Amino acid sequence: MESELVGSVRLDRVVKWHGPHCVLDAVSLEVKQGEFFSILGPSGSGKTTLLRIIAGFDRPNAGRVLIQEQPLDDLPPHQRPVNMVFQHYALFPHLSVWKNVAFGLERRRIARAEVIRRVTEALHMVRLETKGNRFPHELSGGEQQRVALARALVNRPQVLLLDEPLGALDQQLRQAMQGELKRIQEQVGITFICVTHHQEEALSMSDRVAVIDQGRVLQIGSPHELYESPASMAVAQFIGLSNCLHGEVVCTNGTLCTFQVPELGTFLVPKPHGRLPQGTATFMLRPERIRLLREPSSSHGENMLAATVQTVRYSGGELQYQIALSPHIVWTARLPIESKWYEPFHPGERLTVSWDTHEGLILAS
Amino acid sequence: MESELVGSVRLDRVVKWHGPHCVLDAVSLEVKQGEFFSILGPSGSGKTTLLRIIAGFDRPNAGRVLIQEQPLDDLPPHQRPVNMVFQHYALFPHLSVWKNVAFGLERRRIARAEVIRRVTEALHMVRLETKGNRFPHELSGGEQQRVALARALVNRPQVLLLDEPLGALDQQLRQAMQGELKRIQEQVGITFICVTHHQEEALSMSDRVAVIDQGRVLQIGSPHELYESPASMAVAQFIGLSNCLHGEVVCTNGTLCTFQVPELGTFLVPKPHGRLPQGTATFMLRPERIRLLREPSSSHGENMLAATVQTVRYSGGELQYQIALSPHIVWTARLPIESKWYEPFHPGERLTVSWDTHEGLILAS
Amino acid sequence: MSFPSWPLIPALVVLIAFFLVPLLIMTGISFVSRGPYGGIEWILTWENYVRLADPLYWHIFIRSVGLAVATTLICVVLGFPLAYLMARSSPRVQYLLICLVLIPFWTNFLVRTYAWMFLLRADGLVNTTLRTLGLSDHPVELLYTPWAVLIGLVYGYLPFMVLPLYAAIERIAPSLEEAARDLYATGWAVFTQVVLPLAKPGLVAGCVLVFVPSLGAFITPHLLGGGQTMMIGTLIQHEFLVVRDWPFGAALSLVFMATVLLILLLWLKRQEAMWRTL
Amino acid sequence: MSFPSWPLIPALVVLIAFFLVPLLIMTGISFVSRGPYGGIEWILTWENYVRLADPLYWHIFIRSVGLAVATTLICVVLGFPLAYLMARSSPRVQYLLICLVLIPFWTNFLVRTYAWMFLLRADGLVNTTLRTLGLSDHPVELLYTPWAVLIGLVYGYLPFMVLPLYAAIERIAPSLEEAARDLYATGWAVFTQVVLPLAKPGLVAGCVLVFVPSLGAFITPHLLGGGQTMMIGTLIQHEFLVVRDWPFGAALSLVFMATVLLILLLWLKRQEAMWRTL
Repeated sequence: MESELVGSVRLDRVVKWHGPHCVLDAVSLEVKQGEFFSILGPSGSGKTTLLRIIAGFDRPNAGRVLIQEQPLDDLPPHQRPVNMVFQHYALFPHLSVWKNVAFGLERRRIARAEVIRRVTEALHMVRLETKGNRFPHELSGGEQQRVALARALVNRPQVLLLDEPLGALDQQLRQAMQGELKRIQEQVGITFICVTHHQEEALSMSDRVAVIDQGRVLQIGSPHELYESPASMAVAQFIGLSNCLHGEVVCTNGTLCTFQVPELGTFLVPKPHGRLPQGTATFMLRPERIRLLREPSSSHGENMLAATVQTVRYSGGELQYQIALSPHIVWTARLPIESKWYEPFHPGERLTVSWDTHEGLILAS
Repeated sequence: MESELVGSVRLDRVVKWHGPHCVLDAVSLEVKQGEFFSILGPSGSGKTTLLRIIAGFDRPNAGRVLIQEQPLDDLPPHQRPVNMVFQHYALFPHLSVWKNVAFGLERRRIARAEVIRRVTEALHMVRLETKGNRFPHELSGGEQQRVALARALVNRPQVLLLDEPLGALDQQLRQAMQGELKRIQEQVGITFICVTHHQEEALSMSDRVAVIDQGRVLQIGSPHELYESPASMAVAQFIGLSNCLHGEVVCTNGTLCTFQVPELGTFLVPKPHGRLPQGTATFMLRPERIRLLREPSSSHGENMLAATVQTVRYSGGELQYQIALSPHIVWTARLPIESKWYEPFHPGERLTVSWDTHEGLILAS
Repeated sequence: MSFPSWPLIPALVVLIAFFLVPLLIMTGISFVSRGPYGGIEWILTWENYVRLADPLYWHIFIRSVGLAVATTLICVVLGFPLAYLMARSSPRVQYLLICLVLIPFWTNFLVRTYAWMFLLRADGLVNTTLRTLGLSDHPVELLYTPWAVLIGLVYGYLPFMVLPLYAAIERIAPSLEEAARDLYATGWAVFTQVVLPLAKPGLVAGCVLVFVPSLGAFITPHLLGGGQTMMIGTLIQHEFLVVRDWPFGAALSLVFMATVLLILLLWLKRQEAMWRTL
Repeated sequence: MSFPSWPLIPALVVLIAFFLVPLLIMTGISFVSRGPYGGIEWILTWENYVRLADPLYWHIFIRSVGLAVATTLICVVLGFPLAYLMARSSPRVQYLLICLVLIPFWTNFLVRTYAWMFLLRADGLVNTTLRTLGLSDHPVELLYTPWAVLIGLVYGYLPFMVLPLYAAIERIAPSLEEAARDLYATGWAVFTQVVLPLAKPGLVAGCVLVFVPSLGAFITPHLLGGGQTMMIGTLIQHEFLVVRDWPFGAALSLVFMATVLLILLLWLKRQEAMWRTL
């Protein structure tokens, strides 16, 4: 449909100052209709301020926010077609789960029968049909999170804003809720804009992710794009683990270039996209693309370096090695344990690090 | 050395009641000298009570705690050779970092010069040499955690108790601190007893782990033992992800048995250790031991089942699939992405699930 | 707790001695006779309680309750915005406002009451201003009326309303107000649906702290109300200081206290029921 | 905040009207002359402040300060264990103890003071008990002494010490006390090194709340101290009610308030310095 190409939410050079500090520096981005869009950044990057500006709690110093191409300008929060899931849920402690969810409908003077129908539906969607009479403090963290979600979704906003929606949950619950949130988003088809500092969360739930830092958008793209083709070292280091080397890149014709590191010698890397950063550049390799070999065995299309194991971290299905290529260069390698008979390397052991030449990436320094 | 075989800490049938509720039900365990020992359990399993009994804040209703074979009995907390790192650090907010760390030494009336020497040393160990004049509220979460560690270690206890030491930190910091904690433990050589509900933390840091639930020890073993040979389904499900099937096991001679699931047919499983659970049993397989194949390709020593992809979760270096073996049986498979050219399966796609027969495990139901 | 418990024993003794003994003594005194020159004589009697049946005392009591209720309501209306302002200000401004609210406590209560007398007198500041401005040619009667007592009581007890309300509102996370705004609540709806119900403990505490002492007040009604406006507090004062009839004063005071307790308990119960249905 | 700000304007007006105007009026009155039949005459004069040079007034002032300091110290000693007990009890017991501490507020202050008079009189309960037990053959002089005033003041203001201390101690995480125990602190060390420094804001608030009103108290010294023990509060009361010299009373009251403020500021400064070196 044509309408789906129109940005559901568009931010146009939004600027926000807190005193002398520039929180948002001309941020522009466009979120598509029905998309799960995440804004990923460290704390203090301005991501929560961005969400609060869309919700109407903060006013930008310059720039505009448009929903369905309608500028929101000075509309107060209670007149915007968006709803928010707050960081610590902000459930009303004096109201039952049912009353919490019905709050928005009752404020809009929706007919009683309709309120009952929609609250029932919303509680069903978050699987809390039986807990309508409970109070927030009687619920677990995950249940509170789902009440917050139902309370916002019951109003059928055009856009749902989520501020660190899973931030207060522990690891196991967080993973379960990631699936749940994605399921609900696909079910209701509403645009979700989710702010998080948790990269795994952003990658596993989102259609697209904007990485922001110090009030600037560093890159916008699908999780796969961000992971496999980060635009800069900052993005690479924020999304997943990454190993890097600083050196000189020399390109001739063909799809491969030569990368030279003073301490380690030379190896082949794929030709970078766009302009060639001649001279100093950074080489980046993801830890799960590394193979560790007891004996160097030459194979076509692979680079090889000698290394020493420093530490081994066991986490059930996976081993994480710290391996020293030189006294100053330590890489991380993640290896799944694919068999219970697998014999791990020991700290101090000498081995060969190997990787497919095409898995490396050259970034401007 | 002979002395290393003596249990550094020994709990002898410790029982604790809170009113009508049995928190600890005859817990016995032995921690070796210099070991990093974790007590892993869900909240409410009694693990914190266990730690408080060793520290002397709670009295057991029956049973004894011995350190170096000396029963502690009614010794008050300030006379026990143990120190504790509290869950939310419990740093004294009115004292500087230096004063916090020096607190224990000053209470024991250690000479001024010695206090200065040891506090300097302890702050150096946790890399906070420059922050001695700060106050706790001026530090980040990770720094507070390290002050709490230094404050306990400076007293050179025989045993260090840690109550969810990394529980208040976020994901990235938590992983960094896991390595740090392990480094410090190896450096000082003190016995660490760490209580946590976070399985990855317990696996990656500990020499041995005790899994407890509802006041009972379920299993004690190395991280590798717990992951590869859980004693029960409860342990398997608490340590890492696990896929399971309920069915009938039929053993004849040899190292393999036959496992029959009504909906799926039969496949081969390794012979269980110890007594054979004839009749109904549970089959368990770890998610990273599963291979997903587009075409069924028969290979020796492998089991194969047909399945359909339900959902795909991307998290950078890894894909997590939910795959339906039947409408009621859904397994999880974890596959590392070893190449940027890897083409993932899509939801709805039919495929073949395969695994080495030796990777399965039979547990009593 | 591992804290030693021996310092707590004297604490309990003090608590009982200080807080229960005077009460028991007064109960005892209320059942004996008045001595010929004041004081008491050890003759057991119900007489003091029988005398309370006189409707005169109940008229005074009802008038006092009415005035105390009015004082409480005015304190709520004035105190709530003030407390909200304090709770939502920056820490610096909060500190300043608390100091401002507490200023009156730094001066003698009597002196402050006289300041009001000076304001409200026939030749006082208010009347002088009115006359100078030509708004009135004969003095408006302000002092020695129930209105003067009301102003004095509100003035005296407003801080007792503001401080618990402030403490309660300060605990309400601002994100709850934002959530309400986000869920289509107008400013008034945010107040009635979120702030007011959540400030309830502070509101109830404030009401009790204003109602009880303003019901028993005797200096303010005596000075600002003059002889015309006899209140329960001034009546008790009269019995003790002027008539020197301790037993009757004690009986009066106990019955009055019991009634207040009863009223308050009923009110708290009703409050609870009301909040529950809200 | 997105909350509308218009209800806050009357709040500010009330704050200024109620809390500053009486103060300004009293300042004005203190600079004019006394009228022939009490009241005031509009003649500007320093006279009221000059009269304060009389050492008589400063003796009374110093005696009052001494008594207020003693009251504060006794309240600290009695109130701390009580507040600690309250803060570390189960919520149910906490509620009960708070009610117990607040009981006196439910009875008229005058009535409670008379209960003390009855206890301490020559033919009162204490002396009667002593005589009956044969411990003393002539009555011990208790009433109308500074000791009686001290007891009455401690009794009256102890809750003002207990409540802020309770609030402060309740905020101290019990895990801090456990951490101190774990770090080799004895019970006394836990108290002096952890509980006391962390309860400091409550302690300071309690001291101010007890010291200031007990310094200005006039009913308790009047009733329990008799004519012998003239205090600053009874002096001001005397000027206003008996002598009817408002201007001098106002000057007395203002100078006294300024001095108290000065003492307190110096004390708070010293406290701060002391705590910092601890």
